[in-house]
Amino acid sequence: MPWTLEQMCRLAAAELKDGYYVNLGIGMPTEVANYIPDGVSVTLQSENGMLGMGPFPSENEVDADLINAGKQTISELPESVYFDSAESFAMIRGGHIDMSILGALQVAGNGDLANWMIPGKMVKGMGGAMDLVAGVKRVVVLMEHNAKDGSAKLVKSCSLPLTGKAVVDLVITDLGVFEIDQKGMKLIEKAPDISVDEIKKRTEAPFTH
Amino acid sequence: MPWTLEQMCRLAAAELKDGYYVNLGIGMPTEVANYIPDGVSVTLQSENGMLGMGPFPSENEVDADLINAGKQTISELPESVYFDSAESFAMIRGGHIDMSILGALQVAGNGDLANWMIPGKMVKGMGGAMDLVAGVKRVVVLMEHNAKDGSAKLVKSCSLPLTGKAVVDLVITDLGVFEIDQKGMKLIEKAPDISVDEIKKRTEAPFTH
Amino acid sequence: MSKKVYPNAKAALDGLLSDGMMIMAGGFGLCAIPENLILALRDSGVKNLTVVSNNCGVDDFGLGILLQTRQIKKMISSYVGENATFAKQFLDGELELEFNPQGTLAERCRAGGAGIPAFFTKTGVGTVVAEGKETREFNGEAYIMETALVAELSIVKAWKGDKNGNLVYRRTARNFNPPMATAGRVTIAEVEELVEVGQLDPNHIHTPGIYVNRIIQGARYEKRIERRTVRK
Amino acid sequence: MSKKVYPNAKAALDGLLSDGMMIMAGGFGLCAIPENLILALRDSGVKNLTVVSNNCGVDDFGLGILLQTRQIKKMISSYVGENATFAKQFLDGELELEFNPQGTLAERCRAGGAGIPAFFTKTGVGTVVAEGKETREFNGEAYIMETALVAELSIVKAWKGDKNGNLVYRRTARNFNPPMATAGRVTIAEVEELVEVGQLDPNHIHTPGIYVNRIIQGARYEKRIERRTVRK
Repeated sequence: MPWTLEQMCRLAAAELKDGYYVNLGIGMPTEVANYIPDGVSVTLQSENGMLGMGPFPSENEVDADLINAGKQTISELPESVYFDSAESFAMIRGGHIDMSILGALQVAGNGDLANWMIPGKMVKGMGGAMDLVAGVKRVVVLMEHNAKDGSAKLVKSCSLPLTGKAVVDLVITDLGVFEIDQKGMKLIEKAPDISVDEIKKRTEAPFTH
Repeated sequence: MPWTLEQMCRLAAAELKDGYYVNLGIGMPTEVANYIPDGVSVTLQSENGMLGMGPFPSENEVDADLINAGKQTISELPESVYFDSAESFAMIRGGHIDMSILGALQVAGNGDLANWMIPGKMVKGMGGAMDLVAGVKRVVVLMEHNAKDGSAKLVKSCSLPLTGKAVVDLVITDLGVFEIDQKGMKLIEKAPDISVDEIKKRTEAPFTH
Repeated sequence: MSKKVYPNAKAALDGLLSDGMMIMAGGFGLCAIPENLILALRDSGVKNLTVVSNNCGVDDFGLGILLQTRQIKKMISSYVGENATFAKQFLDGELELEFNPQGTLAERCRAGGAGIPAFFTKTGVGTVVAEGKETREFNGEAYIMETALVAELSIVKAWKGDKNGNLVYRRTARNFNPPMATAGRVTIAEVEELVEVGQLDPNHIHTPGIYVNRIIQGARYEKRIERRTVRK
Repeated sequence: MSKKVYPNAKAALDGLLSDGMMIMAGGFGLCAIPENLILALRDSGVKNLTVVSNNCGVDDFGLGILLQTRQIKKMISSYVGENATFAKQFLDGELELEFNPQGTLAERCRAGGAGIPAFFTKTGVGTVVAEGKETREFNGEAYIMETALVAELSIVKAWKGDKNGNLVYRRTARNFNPPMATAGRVTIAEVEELVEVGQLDPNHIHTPGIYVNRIIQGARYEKRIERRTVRK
């Protein structure tokens, strides 16, 4: 049985260690914040210039001057700190963020990541994604194992434009958890009652297990 | 009659325009602040991290956290602003300081400046001098026309290690004021009763007048 | 020094505009954009602008206003996904576009203000961003060279400012405004509250006034929220 | 997160020291130097240090203390004119010295913290500083390439800090501390006053705690003044 979104988020949350500074991508990765284990305290970075990002605000806390990188209104915490975009990306590029959890369109067996552009569709831009994958110490991808049309997202080589080369350290899908290092991709955990064969069938990239 | 130190300072002060941001070197250049003409308001930068540097403090204002680039205690003004060393030199290197007034050991006819080191004597270091002459919009040198042993300080080519190449825009000595541009050095004002011939005798660099 | 204070956005732009110029505009999404100066740019009729800004507003607010009037020729941005007018003009070939990774864009502005013509970064190595750029190894890792951005005019928005041009920002409304304030040959700041010199804490000025040539108190701030999200 | 707080300078250095390591030390002259951590470095007996610091203290205070004990092998500085011990050891060939222009030194630290391995600057073109460095033209002007500095350990001094390592500096006591705080693989901050998280204004933190691994409230601050000058 494939993992549910909640189970995937819990697996991602289990990667977080106490004291980590973490950047969560827009969409499913943002949900991971709701599953951080007890006793683990992490500080969320928002690349538009904030450490210690709080949850969505109550109605009367809404402030046009307080948004996250997805342009959503958020709230302040006692530990919040603000800074400008140059400082924010100095922090990211300089390797001071411990982990980033991001979505993906494709991940290759060597850790190449494509998550910013589908040729032929309107280009929106890479925002901070290329900086994050280049600079953050550990990059975790959280995504469905296959695209909506059933095609593999764990591929031999990305056909979509890259966000970064050999940047992904871990991939969590609804079928399994894959570690990527210089030797390649390795399945380290699989969803209950899912066989390695089934995963192989639905994966283009070679992997060990 | 050669100009007095005060007269030299007044000539240098006359170069300051209203609204200028100015960095004054240690020693005689610091004195220029005392001769800024009425109606001209300038902001002094101290490269250790301050704009709007005030005069020496009164006894009860002395503060170990408030010093200038010469490590002297100074005072705060209503318009003072503090920042760190990286920001301070971003400001200097980025061309945001309008004028720097500095002392010199030698200035060459093409604007080369030597003012940080005498080989054989103990090396103290260039401090911020190389950054200032490279980055500041207009560099004015204030110095005695000749060294204590009578040798020329306005030379054909600096024999001492350079602080910067072709960086000096104006030289004010006790004998004259010299403008330097791509065509070379030009005497534009001379001290009363000093002949061009006398200046030539005491100057190694060629100059027009 | 209070010669920096101008009565309004139109006056502050006086004498600085020419068709085809490059302008940097602070803000992230619609947060802390120079609303009043953008409206005055529209009214000025200046054309063929190259605009450096992280985003391009929405259809009817922020820089989107200058798209509607077709005053923008080229955008240098990191993300422009919120703007249908943008999509249309780009697909019609009316608009040029240069995407920069967000951190590279911020650093290019910072470098422009800091007298650093080029720097190396890991961001974008092996991607389309690296095309045509020098790649070099440092300590066994590949980096690409990025160059500085300097604009003929920078327009920024701050929370408070004093008459010397010193600026203070509030919360995440700081974003691109400080690096862009340093990178304009001329920089105009608009603020919600203009105060006397000496009223801001000298230890806590975000943008020293040396970077700001002209300053206005904005006539009116809509401060529109792009995605209002609240806790249930 | 209050795991960052250590009881004293000796405890804060525990497990981080090894002979021959590179240490960055904040401060300008004797202003805002990490007094307590320097004393603890002396007591640790660590040897053959390469120290990156704008200056090297005076004979009996600041980094001068580590010269007296001969714990420093090499200094990377911009100005060391205040120190007779320094002069003697250098002339005796006991001490290596690398001079950097002050702004280049600050920017090399900032670059080290910001993931920028190298950058170009006009500073030092045509001087001894340019020797052995790549020179390149941008827009018709010559620049030299300077590389980033990253230290195994950075020690900095702030006015106030909270238990997450957020730091605030006072007046010109900021100087090299913020860029150096970003450029240590491990950074220890010492502060005059350690406060609870939430007590510092989040809009006005100079060094975000992400850069600070360990923090102590200094036992005692002499804050010696190098050149006491007063108005007559």
